[in-house]
Amino acid sequence: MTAFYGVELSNRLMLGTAQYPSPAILAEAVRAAGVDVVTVSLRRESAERRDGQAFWDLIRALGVRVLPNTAGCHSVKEAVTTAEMAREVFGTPWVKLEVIGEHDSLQPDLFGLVEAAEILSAEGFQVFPYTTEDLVAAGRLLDAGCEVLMPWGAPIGSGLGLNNLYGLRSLRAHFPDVPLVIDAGVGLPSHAAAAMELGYDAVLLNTAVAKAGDPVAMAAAFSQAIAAGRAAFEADPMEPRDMAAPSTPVIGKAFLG
Amino acid sequence: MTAFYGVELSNRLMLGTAQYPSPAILAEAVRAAGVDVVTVSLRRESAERRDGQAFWDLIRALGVRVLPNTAGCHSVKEAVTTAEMAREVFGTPWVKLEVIGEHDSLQPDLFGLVEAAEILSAEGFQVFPYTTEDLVAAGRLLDAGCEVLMPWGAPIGSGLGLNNLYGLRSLRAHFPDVPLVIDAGVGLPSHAAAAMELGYDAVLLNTAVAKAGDPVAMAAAFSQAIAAGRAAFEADPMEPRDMAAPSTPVIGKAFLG
Amino acid sequence: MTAFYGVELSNRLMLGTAQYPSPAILAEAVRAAGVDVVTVSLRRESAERRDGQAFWDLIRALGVRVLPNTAGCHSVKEAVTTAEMAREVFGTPWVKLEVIGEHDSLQPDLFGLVEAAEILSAEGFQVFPYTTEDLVAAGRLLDAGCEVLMPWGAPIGSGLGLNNLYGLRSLRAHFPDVPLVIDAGVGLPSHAAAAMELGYDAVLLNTAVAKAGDPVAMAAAFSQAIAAGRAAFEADPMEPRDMAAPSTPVIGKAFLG
Amino acid sequence: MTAFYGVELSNRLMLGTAQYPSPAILAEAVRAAGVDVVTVSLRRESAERRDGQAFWDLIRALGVRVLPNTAGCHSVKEAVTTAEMAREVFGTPWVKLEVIGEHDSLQPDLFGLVEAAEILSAEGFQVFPYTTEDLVAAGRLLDAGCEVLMPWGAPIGSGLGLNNLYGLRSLRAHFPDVPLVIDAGVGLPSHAAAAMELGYDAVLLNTAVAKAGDPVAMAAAFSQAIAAGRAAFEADPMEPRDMAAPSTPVIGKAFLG
Amino acid sequence: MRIVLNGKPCDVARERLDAVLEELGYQGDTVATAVNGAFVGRRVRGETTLGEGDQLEVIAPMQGG
Amino acid sequence: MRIVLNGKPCDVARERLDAVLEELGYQGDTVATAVNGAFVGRRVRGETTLGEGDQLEVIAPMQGG
Amino acid sequence: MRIVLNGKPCDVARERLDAVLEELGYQGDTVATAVNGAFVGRRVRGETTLGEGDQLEVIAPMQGG
Amino acid sequence: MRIVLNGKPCDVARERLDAVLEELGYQGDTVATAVNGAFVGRRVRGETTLGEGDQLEVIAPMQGG
Repeated sequence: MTAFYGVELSNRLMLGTAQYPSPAILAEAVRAAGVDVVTVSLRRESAERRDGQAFWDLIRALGVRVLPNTAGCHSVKEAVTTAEMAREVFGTPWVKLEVIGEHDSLQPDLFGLVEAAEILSAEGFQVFPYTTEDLVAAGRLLDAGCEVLMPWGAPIGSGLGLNNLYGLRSLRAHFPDVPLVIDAGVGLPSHAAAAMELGYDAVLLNTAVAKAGDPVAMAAAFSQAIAAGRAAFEADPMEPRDMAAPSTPVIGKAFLG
Repeated sequence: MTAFYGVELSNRLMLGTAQYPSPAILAEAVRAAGVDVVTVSLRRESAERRDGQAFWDLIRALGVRVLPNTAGCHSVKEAVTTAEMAREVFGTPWVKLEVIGEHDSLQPDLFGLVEAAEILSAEGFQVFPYTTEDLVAAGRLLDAGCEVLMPWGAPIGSGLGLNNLYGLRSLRAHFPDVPLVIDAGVGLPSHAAAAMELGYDAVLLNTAVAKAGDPVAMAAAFSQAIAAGRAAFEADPMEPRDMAAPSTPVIGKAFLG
Repeated sequence: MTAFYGVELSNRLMLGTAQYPSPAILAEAVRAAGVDVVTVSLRRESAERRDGQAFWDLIRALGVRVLPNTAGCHSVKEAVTTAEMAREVFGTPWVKLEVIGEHDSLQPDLFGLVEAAEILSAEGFQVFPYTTEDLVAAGRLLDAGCEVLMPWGAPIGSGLGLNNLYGLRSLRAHFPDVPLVIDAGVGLPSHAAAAMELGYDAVLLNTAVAKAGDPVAMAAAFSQAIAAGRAAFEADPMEPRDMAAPSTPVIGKAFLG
Repeated sequence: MTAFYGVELSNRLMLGTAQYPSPAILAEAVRAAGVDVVTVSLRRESAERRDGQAFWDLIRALGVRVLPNTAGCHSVKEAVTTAEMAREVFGTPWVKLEVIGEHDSLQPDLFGLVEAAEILSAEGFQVFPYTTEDLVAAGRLLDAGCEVLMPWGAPIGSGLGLNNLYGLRSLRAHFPDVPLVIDAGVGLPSHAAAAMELGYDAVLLNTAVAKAGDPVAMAAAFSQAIAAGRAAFEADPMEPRDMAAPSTPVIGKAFLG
Repeated sequence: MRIVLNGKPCDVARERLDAVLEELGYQGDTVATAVNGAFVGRRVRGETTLGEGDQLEVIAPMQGG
Repeated sequence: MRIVLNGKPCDVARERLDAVLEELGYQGDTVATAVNGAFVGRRVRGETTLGEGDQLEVIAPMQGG
Repeated sequence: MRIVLNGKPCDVARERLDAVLEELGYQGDTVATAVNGAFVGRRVRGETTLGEGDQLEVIAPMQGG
Repeated sequence: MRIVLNGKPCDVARERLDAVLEELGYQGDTVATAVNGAFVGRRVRGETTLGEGDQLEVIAPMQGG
């Protein structure tokens, strides 16, 4: 099983914790999917409302590993400071590093991303960079100390699936030994299964589960589809061919002219 | 759960029995996938070799329902006679009706198919017609008495997936209450999951499992992906959107300028 | 140059005459595209308004060949009678035979189509059947006496392009010597060029031109794209390859380390 | 008409000059396409063979504008020095800036590209950066002084077309006023037309023409398809719709039941 | 005599199709005719008589795709 | 008497289909039969007699997709 | 002394960060702090004093994707 | 003096770049030059002298994509 910074996961789905109809449904979805890792974030805490404390109690009760993100950070400084606060609050060296470069697509700023990854790796973080399929950026992130890459499938929350299949296939081919996680844009279990069939190691998603009519059932469906896609990858699928080939043998067929 | 001629299946995968490395692996694959229905066929029997008897013992031991096909029949007469023999041999009114129209694509001959379906329905068969996404042919098959339709995804054994997504979507939309089974052409679990996400009721496949490096693991993978795709369809997936939408809420974000 | 029932066309675009902002724009579009063939239809004539006479004068003034259609016919009888009236009115044995099978997709009724094609061919018509990519139906239409086939790209007026590329490619491969015309569904010049690059002999369209902001410019654009696609097909395009290959030679490169 | 650094072109195709069967065919192809701009490169010159001088005479005789590239440069220093030499040799401030990041895909190194673009813009070059669809890199290149962007369609010489349609569409939408040229990967005229229909301003290609069976005819075909795609973009195409819409009006249809 | 012309009731004095067309004002026009759903060619209009309630379709060229 | 069994010439002594099947060693087997391209059901084998040159197909279950 | 707490003006009596947090009612909570955009770790809160107008961010876990 | 011309060892008598180019037979040609990886423009060839082992690149137009 692939290890992410030395940690082997029993489930290749990583689930976001935002946008659920209720905390109870979030908890149920996490259990239904049987995930080991959930992503979390940070925000301003009010001493009166203490929302963060309640959320944190909920997550701890789930007994899962957390992957804090730096969502919404548009500068290296913001991302680094957010990561530092996250490490203290969540007590983990893991960080899903987001340096957002553009508002409409929420695409990664590869320049800021590499810079922040260098700083955080040097500070001992275990960085999960939210990146694109760009091969050169991937190489620089690995040079910066990242041991995992998280290319997008499509823009965050779009549910479009894998927009650049060619690019994602190239990335897998160029870094056969690096754990690769599809992060963002996945809308349906078939998208997630396709990513696994390409040889990706895991899929991280949130909106497609949280915004489904039945988030709990959808979480389980993604978990299942991802396991299926991985199993297929390991089972060595047939080569597609352009013409038909009878599945039922033709020899011995009765003559009924 | 969808019923096929009144029979509710616990598994939406129907598995072919041909082309496996060995009978033992076939049996294992059927068990691993947990399917209720397998397709079978007929051929000339030698009184000395008695291969058919041995195969039939194997299938009976699996305790699954059989769906006999009329594979390789290119005329109505051949297909009807083959169906009649199949009913006696397998003791079931079910028949996967194939009237093949063309050698390279093994595509259905819609004209012969409708004619044979009328004859067999009149004789009390429960016909599962192997057809295309053609809406008019679909209507004629239903008029002929078919209560299930099995459109192809792609040519038999090609593993290309769903060649005409638009046509398959239309077919589903036009016959919302007819059990629809994708039959042929599926190569990967993600293809099968996508078919289920379109609202199809089941998937029938053979080559993609039998010709995989590990047919047993692949059979299980398909079973899982099909369940996942169906669950997603029932869980009401999010609508894809062209632009990004932050999954992590932005309000309350710390100011770390 | 391909011949359609012995007639060689100087332009591989066939243009519909409906839905234009005005007769003047229709006439300009026909001239701008430089087409040899336009499709026309029939409707009830009022002795007072005499709309049909005015339209017919306009078409005759364009000096183009007409291809009358049987649009909107849902039965063999209707289609045949309409064709007979068209032959007398337009004075041509050519007929674009439409037997519509379904309202939402306006897809051909292949069963009625073959039947009507047999009748009309026997009556001496030169039939241009509006069909699908179905190989068996194609064979039956040729047996019925058709010397041209007109498969759809997508539903009439949808502008979706080529919905089943695989099926259209197969059709071309199976009938290398039959003039094939993509009829319906084309929305953009790139769709039409792609059809020609597949080896199709012509493209018939209407809505994509008539409903464009500037029908005259769009007509010219389609004419140009179709000529370009055909030229490319004849110029033997490069084979696509999965990896890059430097276009600029690398030998002799200066050393500027 | 779009201006590239103040220069308006009469033809939106830019043609590479490498890999042709012969200099004569290159010259014919350039004339047949009627292009205003061709790309050129540099290599070591032998005082005996003087190949470069002969090639340069040929190009000058064509009376076209040259766009020198920095093909094969993998470092900023190499690219900058090559550009400096090109400016002196070709006597133009234009440079197609390539900083190659990876051998198999020949994809741009966005990091080196931005750095080199800054240096060269400061030195007074008019930089045409060979980039990807990355929005952030695009913004940085514009900040660096570039007034044109040349995103790839697919890897150089692959002929795959437009691998990331979504990304290219976003790039066009985000920079509506920047001249955008699809550079590399285009294999067929329909690919080029599709790029123009997206609103791109020009297409630069080489292999698809030079490696065609008939480069001269293919050059003309691309020129035509690009003009057609642009005309379509300006003519405001119809919106595609999911269902059919009769092109022939139904009112007034004869009753022939 | 009352017939149905292009779907609408209509009274005509004559009976022979060519005469009826003239009476209705179609003379010289480029039209084709069908009676009760069957095509009636120009040549045989002279031998075709209409009866009470017959359905006459008179059609002409129109725009088509 | 010489018949054609599953496409190959074959001499049989009996005439009734059930007897012929027994003679050929198919008794007890799960097989279906067709004579000259027409299905002959198990129940009517006793009333079916074969003649010189008849084509007998004896088929059984096999793998299928 | 008036500081800015999570973007809003706020008067506090104490100066040392750990004391300020207690005064504001955060004691025992799982929070991280940043002063004027720089992270201040839990361990050093005791040595960190706030001044007039300082920007204090007190953040805690939230949902994230 | 031995320099490296376009990657190959080469003996030249002169030292000034413009003279070396003439000696090598490039006079009048459309070429650009780089010495030890740095561009040397036409105008400054006269003030540029080569030394033992210097790497001289003399490049000219070629086909490009």
